[in-house]
Parts: sequence; structure tokens; C-alpha cells
Amino acid sequence: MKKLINNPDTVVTDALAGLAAAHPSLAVDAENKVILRAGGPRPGKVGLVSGGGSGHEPLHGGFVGYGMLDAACPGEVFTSPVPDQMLLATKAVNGGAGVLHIVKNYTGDVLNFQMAAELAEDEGIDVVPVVINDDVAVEDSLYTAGRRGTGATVFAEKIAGALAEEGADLAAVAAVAREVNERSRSFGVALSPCTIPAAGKPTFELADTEVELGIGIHGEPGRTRAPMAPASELAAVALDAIGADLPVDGDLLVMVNGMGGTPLIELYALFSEVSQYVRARGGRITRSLVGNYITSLEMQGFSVTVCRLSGALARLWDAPVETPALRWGR
Amino acid sequence: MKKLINNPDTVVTDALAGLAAAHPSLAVDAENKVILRAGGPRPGKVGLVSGGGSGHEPLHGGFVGYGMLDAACPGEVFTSPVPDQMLLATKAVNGGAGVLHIVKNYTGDVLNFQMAAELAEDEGIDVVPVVINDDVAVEDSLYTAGRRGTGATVFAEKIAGALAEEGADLAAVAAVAREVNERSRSFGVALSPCTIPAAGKPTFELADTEVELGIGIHGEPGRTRAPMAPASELAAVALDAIGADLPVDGDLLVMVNGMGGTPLIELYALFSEVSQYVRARGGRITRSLVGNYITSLEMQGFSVTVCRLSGALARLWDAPVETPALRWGR
Amino acid sequence: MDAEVFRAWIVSSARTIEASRDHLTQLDAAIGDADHGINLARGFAAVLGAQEFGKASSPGAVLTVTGSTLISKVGGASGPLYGVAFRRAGKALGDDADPGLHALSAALDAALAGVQQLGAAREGDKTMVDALAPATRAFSKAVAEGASRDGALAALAEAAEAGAAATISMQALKGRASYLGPRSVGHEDPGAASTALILAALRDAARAAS
Amino acid sequence: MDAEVFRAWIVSSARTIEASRDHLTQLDAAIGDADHGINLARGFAAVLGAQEFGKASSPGAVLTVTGSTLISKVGGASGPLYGVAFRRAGKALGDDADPGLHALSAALDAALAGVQQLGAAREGDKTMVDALAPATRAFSKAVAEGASRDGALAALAEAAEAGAAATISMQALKGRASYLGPRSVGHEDPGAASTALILAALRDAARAAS
Ligand SMILES: Nc1ncnc2c1ncn2[C@@H]1O[C@H](COP(=O)(O)OP(=O)(O)O)[C@@H](O)[C@H]1O
Ligand SMILES: Nc1ncnc2c1ncn2[C@@H]1O[C@H](COP(=O)(O)OP(=O)(O)O)[C@@H](O)[C@H]1O
Ligand SMILES: [Mg+2]
Ligand SMILES: [Mg+2]
Ligand SMILES: [Mg+2]
Ligand SMILES: [Mg+2]
Repeated sequence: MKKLINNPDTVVTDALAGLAAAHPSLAVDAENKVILRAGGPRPGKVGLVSGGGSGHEPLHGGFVGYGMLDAACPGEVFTSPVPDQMLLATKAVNGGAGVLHIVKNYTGDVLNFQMAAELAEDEGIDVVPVVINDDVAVEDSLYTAGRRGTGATVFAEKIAGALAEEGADLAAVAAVAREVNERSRSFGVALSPCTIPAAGKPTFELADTEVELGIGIHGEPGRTRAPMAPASELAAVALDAIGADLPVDGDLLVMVNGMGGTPLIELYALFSEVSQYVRARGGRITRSLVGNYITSLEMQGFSVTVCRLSGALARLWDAPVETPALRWGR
Repeated sequence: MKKLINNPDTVVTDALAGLAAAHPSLAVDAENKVILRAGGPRPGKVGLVSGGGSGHEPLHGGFVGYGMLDAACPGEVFTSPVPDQMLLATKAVNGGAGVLHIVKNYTGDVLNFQMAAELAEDEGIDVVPVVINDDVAVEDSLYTAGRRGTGATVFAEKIAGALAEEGADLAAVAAVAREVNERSRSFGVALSPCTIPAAGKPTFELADTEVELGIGIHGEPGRTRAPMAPASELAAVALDAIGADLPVDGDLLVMVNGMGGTPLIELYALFSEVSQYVRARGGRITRSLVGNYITSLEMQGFSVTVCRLSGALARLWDAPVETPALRWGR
Repeated sequence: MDAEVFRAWIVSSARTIEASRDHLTQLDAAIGDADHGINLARGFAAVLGAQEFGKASSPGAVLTVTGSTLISKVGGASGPLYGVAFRRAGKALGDDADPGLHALSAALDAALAGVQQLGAAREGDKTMVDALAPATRAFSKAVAEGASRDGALAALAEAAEAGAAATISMQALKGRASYLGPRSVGHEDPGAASTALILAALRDAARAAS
Repeated sequence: MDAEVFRAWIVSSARTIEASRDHLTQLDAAIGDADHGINLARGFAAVLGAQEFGKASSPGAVLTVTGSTLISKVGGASGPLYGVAFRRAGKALGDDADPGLHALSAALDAALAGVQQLGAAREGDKTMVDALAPATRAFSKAVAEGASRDGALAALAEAAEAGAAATISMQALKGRASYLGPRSVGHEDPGAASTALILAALRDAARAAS
């Protein structure tokens, strides 16, 4: 394992120190591991808090700022944060209009956020959680842990953040986050595993001729292993899986997301395939992201997320945003 | 070799198709391999053209847009483009005020841009080339190929682009690009090699306990090989080399750049070390970039670029920019 | 069994988890995200370092502070689940200074109920429940049949161990391993494995105290 | 030597470059950026595909279109350098339909001058100049000494080959390999190696025509 770190045990706090040094627009509490917008809570604005394991950067800390999150709670690498962090963040961003928790659907994230919400409610803060579960690789069933939350988290954070910035109330902000989740689906493919710093060895072994299909974002193996294939075929596998659940026609917001170790030239090559696939099925990609937005350390691979836009969602997507990793309009 | 591509021979054009599909603000001529701002030349504005081998994305195509480049010419992977591309781009962006060529100092880039400039002059277009050579790993000497151009290219394109957008003339735009180059120094470190798609195997072998110091951006080995070390020590190696040539005090613009396969969490951990190092020597990082801006395919590693800011350069850095990879103020 | 025995249990759990850190992490790498050993080791180390842990004067207080610290320090799925388990057990013991076997049995039942209420896993879902549930059953059965303390705790630990081993052939329906579908079969559940270790530590701590 | 012989030279250069594509690329991987074979193979393939190449009716025209196409298709350092070399040689031959040995010698000198003017490399800098310069010298010496065509071309190819081999022990001062400093020693320069291949193709094409 070769990593640009000082020590596996301090990588999260070291990175937080770097985030703080690079972005004066953030107030980073490295000791308690909470990333806040500088300047304190916005009175009357719904606060948005998200969080999850580290190793998915820029998610979530890179999305803290005007028009998106008010706070992010990074856990250890691939480990959901603890309720203390979320409670601290919730209190810090509460401007009196309540706080939305954007939670990726993993048992750990859900349980820890749930505990934090109870504690916050005890302190008189209205909290509404929205659970993101967009990953079609996993069966959605009452009897299982359900679908994972992946790429749609970025969309929900952006769009709900824009609505909150406009002054909408907690119920409306939560509703739009839920709507984004319902209109979005994702599928991921790994070309290589990744190595958790504290574990020191790759999370799985993969031959040079194989890929993992239906991966999540925690370095776990996928649902199935398949022979390596050209970008066009891998794009089709992902979009077939998405399309089986959600028609990919109409106006679409599409993200081709790198898992951390895949260069941009490959992501653009893949985006070309995705856009051809979608066009052939009557879809129009009117908005897109191509790059590393929700990653698995240095894993090579990609995920595709498709969101069926409405006019209102498109308007909120276009609204100004000013965060380290997503910025336009100001 | 496992890559998210269709075919090593089409990766550059496939990626260009993706770039075109993702960014309606660009006019991509995939056949001739030229990336232009949509909407034709800006009358009276100095045109900015850059280019170089592919595999360094987002450089240069990701920096085409308002306040930065007017055109980029991508060559094959790690191979400088040909004069035909540069001539076409130069003619397409000439709004009558002449064209600046921003050229990274590699024999191939310099020779091909030189030929293109001669052809453009023949057609009556004023062309001024500015050669970027900021890499302190390489000795600067009349008897050698001289220093390589690396990270300072991003700074020069942004700052000269801003001045051109304000309507400055060709001499002034070229002068500010030269000034950025003179005030900037870079140093790079590789933790892993990369694989050129058409070559199919890694450009070098590196043990799990070793790093390459003083690398360029073409997958070449570095000046020396050294034992793997913590982020703090690797940051010090890079900054010692930079500091031996340029004092790292005063107001600084600093880029901690990923080589393509290094995750953001590591780049932020490294940025923390860089910022501590600089602070201890009287420097203030008042502006920064942390991320993948000038890459070597999927290589793991980083480069640090330091630019000593003046008030004028800081103002131009802060000016609005709207490109796929760098955007603020609009 | 007084507070010292309970404290010794937690100390020895911390030790066995630390010693099995890489093993548990490797189990999690196979069907999860390779952090279970790291998570628990961090959590138990924090418990031992907590001021209130050293000062807790009743068995119930020892377990409650253990649970609260795990909640605050572990994260992941196992943090809240183990945290709630220890807290519920501690609450069930109240401030009884020297709980007997029936009280301990009730506390273990409360722990299991807490885990199932929070995590909604049933037996057979391939989780820590598959170690904890048979273990509590074996313990209360042994107690009902008049077994000695050491005998009942041996039955507890043995059933947990067997339950953990039985997860190997199960397909996961809860937790991260469920994402693997049929590929989750053939691997031991890391949380069930750590539960077996912790309950073996209880048996050993009690035995050492007697 | 008429246009057909020159065309045959370029066709056979293309073939030998294609056959040595991976070898040249590996040489470049050691001290450069692993693209030299790929670059030249792409360029020569484009030359063979160019309409004007098939139609070029004089030796000078064959070389000029070869050079122009290489400039348009190769990129990198070698594209302009080889491009200028062939163009200068073609210009030097003018429209002589069947240039003799003295004309060929002058054309080769012009090619070398073009490369050095553009790239500023001197002998010993570990570049294609280290193959081209001794080769042109050996050729003009052989011609001056009254050697046969085949003999003079054999001297040319042999000197290029020896010059390329001699780059192994040199430290690069020009081109990408110079970035490696002392680490560039011990590897053959890829451009010198390809020059030796191209000049050997010239010797063979002439021999085949006689
Ligand atoms: N819903 C659940 N109910 C009970 N136990 C669960 C549940 N989900 C997960 N677990 C347990 O948690 C263990 C994983 O813990 P850990 O690796 O620390 O957390 P994470 O899965 O968040 O990385 C699993 O092996 C399983 O025993
Ligand atoms: N200044 C120069 N003068 C002469 N030849 C040069 C010069 N620089 C580079 N070369 C030649 O070019 C070769 C490399 O060509 P190539 O790999 O195609 O281009 P690049 O170095 O741009 O990748 C070197 O091996 C060397 O022989
Ligand atoms: Mg985890
Ligand atoms: Mg090259
Ligand atoms: Mg885990
Ligand atoms: Mg090369």
C-alpha cells in the first residue's frame, strides 16, 4: 500500500486540516470532525446536514457552502460518522427553521443519523431525515438492507440546498430531496479495488481481465464479476440496469462519476457512450457532471447516475452554488 | 491494462465526443482535434490557444471558455499535437487582435507550435508564443532541453485569459503570461507509473516501497528514485526543491495537483503539509487549487506549484472564469 | 459478579478485539467494507480510556458507559448496535451491585431486543443476531436448568461461537453483506464473529474471578 | 535512382517502423514517454495513404510529401524533425528525375542541417543526430572515395547503426530523455534507433532496385 498520507490513523483529520487551509469559506472543526459553512447558522433558513464515511471525497465536505450543504460529518474511512458529530452539526446549522438530514442508505449511516435526530429533537430542533437509495444494483426489499445511496446524493444535496437557500420550509426542502431520490437511479462498475489505509491491503482481488458490476462506494465487491469489456458495453450494462427501473427518456441530468483512480479522459470517453445510448432511447441530457464526485478512495471505475428532470428541478439545479467541488453562478 | 475505453486508437476522439456532449459551451471539432469556445472569435479580443498531448485532462480542453482559453489542441496521448491543429485553432480564434500561444516547454510542443506560428504569420495573423518552464526538477540550461512546463500552465492560462477578457493587447497578455511563468515553480512526485493505452504496459516499474522524485507529466520516470515516505516528507522534498529556486514567502497561489489516480483525501492531507511548510517560512497561501488539473492518465502522485502573487495577478486570478474545469464568478 | 468482574470483561473484550482486529477486518473485507475490526478496536480502546469507565461503580454502570462510548466512537452499523446492546444490558442491571444469573440473563435478553429493535435483523439474516440470539437462549436455558455460573457462561459462549460459524452458509439479508446477494454465502459474518469473541471474554472474565 | 526507388524506400521504411513499433516504443519508455514507435508508425502509415505520395513523380517530390505528411500526422519531437529532414532532402533534390550519388549526399546533408537548425542538438546529445550525422559523413566520404552506390549506402546504414548503438552510453542533453539526467545513460536513443532503421531501408531499397 502506497498512499500520500502521514499515518493511516490520522488521514481523516489531516485531510480536514488541508480542507480548512484551502477553503476559508469553510469552518472546519477538525477535532470533532464537522465541516461547516463559515459565518454561523442562517436565521430562518433550513439547515442541510449530510455525512458518511470518509474516502468518498469530495462528498460530503466538498459540497458545503452557499446553495448546498450547511454541514458535513466525515466518519473514519468508509465508516459512518457517530451521532455526536451529527448532533453537533445539527445544532450548529439550525437557524430556527429546522434541519434536513441527507442520509445515504447504509445501515450504519441510517442508525447513527437516527440516534442523532432523536438527540436533536430532545433539544427542540426539528429534524427531518431523507434517505437516499438510488443504486439499482441492489434489490429493494423490506426484508433486506435495501438499496444503497450513491450518486443521487450529490443531486439531492444540490437541489434541496438551492430550495433551502430560497427560503422554503423544512417540509418543502425534504420533499424536493425525496423527489430527486425517487427520480434518480445509479449503477457502478469497478476496474480495480481500493485499499483502506488502516487495513493496508486491497478490499478484493480482480484479474486484469475482469470487472466488478454493481459495486457500491465502499470498496466492496460488486453483485457479479464479468469479463472486462469496452466502454460502450460497460455503459450499456449500467444503463440497461438503470433503464429497467426508470425510463431514460425526456430531459435528464446525468452524472458520469469516477471512483477516484480513473482519469478524466476515460470518463469523457464513457460519457460519450452514455449520451449515445440515451439519445437512442429518446432521452436528452440537458445537464451533466463528468468527474470525481462520490468516490471510493483510489478505486478505478465509474458510476452513472440518471435523474429525470422536471422544470422545477432543472431550475434548482441551475441555481447558484458555491462550494469547493461544485460552483457556478457566483 | 484495464481502461475505460473502446480502443486505444480512438480514445482521444472518443473523449472529445464526450467533451462535446457534456459541454454545450464548447465547439468541438473532433475530426481535426480542436476544442473551441462556442460562438466564434471575439472581435478585438486577443485569442488564447494552448495544446499538448492528451492524457493530462482537464488540461487543456477543460480550460476553454470565458476568461481562459479560446482553443485547445489535444494531441495523441502524451504526444504533442501537430501544426495543422494549431493553425486551424489560431485562425478560428483570431478576432483581429492576434493570438497568444501558451506552450509547455517540451521539444515536441515547442517545435510544432513554432511551425504553426510561422504558417499563421504567413496568413497575416500576429502570433506570440509564451513558453512555460516551471519544473525545478530539471536543470535550466542553454545546452539542454531546459525545464519542463507543468503546473504553471494552469495559472498562466487563467491569468492571461482574464487579462485578454478585459481587452488588453497581445503584448500585455503575453507579458502577464510570462510574468506568471517567471513567478511560478513546480515539482512532482510519482507513487505509481501510468499506462499509455496504445503501449499497453506501464511506463516504468516501481516497488511498493519506492517513489519517483522530480517527475514530469508524461509518465516518464523521475530524476531520482527514493524510499516511500510520509506526506509531510514528500511535501518537504517538493517545497525544498521549489524554495531553492524561488522564495516561498509573501502572498502565494498554490496548487496541489493530483496526477490522476490519487484520491482527493490524500491531496488535502498533502495540502495541509504544504500549508504548514509555507507558513513556517513566512508564506501566506491566499489562493489555492487542490485537485486534478494537469494529470498523467491514472498515475498516482502529485505535483506542487507555487506562484508568488502580486496584487495585479491576484486580481486577475479572482476574475470570473467559466470553463468545464475551472469556474467562478459566473 | 461485581463491577470489577464486569470491568474485567470489557477490558478483556478490548484485548481480544485488538488481537483479532485484522482477522475481523479481513472477514469484513470479504463481504463488507473491511473496517469491522478497526471500528471495534477503536471503540473499545476509547472505552478503556474513558474516565467514567474506570469510575463506574456498578455492573450496570460499567455496561452503560461501555455502550455510550461505543456509540460515540465506533460509527458504522456495529457502533449503534453494540452500543445499544451494552446500554440496554446496563439499564436492565440497574444499580444491582452483584447481579445473579437471572438478572444477567434478563440483561442479555434486553441487549438482544435492543439490537433487533434498532437493526430489524432476524435470525438467519447473517448478522451479529445469529450469534447473540442462540447465545442468550442457551444461557437462559442453562440457568433454568440450574447450571453453575461458569457452566451457563460456557453454554453462552459456545452457542455464540456455533452461531457465528453457522453464518458461513447463510446469505446475508441485512447489513452491507446483503449487497453481495448470493456472493455473501461462504463467509463468516464479522459482527457475529466479534459477538462470539466478546461473549467468550465474558465467560473467561467470570472464570478468572472465581 | 528514380522516383520508384525512393517510393520503395519510404514504403519499406513504413514496414520496418511498423515491425519495430513496439521495440521503438519500449526504448522510449525507458528514457522518454513511450510513444516513439506509435508516433512514427502512425506517421508513415499516413504517408503511404496520402494521394500525393502515390502520384509524386520525382524523387524530390516523394521526399517532400513524405516530410509534409510526417509534420501533419506525427506530432511530438520526432514529427517536425523527421518532417523537416525529408522536406529539406526533397527540396535539395529538386526535380531531378534520377539524382546521382553526389546529389543524394547533398540531400542527406541538407536533412541533417534541417534537423540541427530546428532542434539545436549537437552530436553527443543522444538524439537522432547521433545516427544521422555519422551516417551522412560516412556516405559523403564513400562517395568521395569513389565507392559504388550500394557500397556508399552500406556505409551510410552501417554508420547510422553504429551511431545509434553509441547513444547507449551517452547522457541525454536534448529531448525528453534529458530530464532523466544521469539515469538516461545505458539506454539507446529511440530516435537514433529509428534513423538507423530508415537508413537501412534506403540501402535495401536501392539494392533491390539494382
Ligand atoms: N441490521 C443489522 N442488524 C444486526 N446486525 C447488523 C445489521 N447490519 C449490520 N450488522 C452487523 O454489523 C456488522 C458490520 O459492522 P461494521 O463493519 O463495523 O459496520 P459497517 O457495515 O457499517 O461497515 C455485520 O457483520 C453485522 O453483524
Ligand atoms: N532537439 C532534438 N534534436 C534532435 N532530435 C531530437 C531532439 N529532441 C528529441 N529528439 C529525438 O526525438 C526522439 C523522440 O521522439 P518522440 O518520442 O516521437 O517524441 P517525444 O519526445 O515528443 O515523445 C528522441 O529519441 C530523439 O532522437
Ligand atoms: Mg463501514
Ligand atoms: Mg511524446
Ligand atoms: Mg464494515
Ligand atoms: Mg516519445
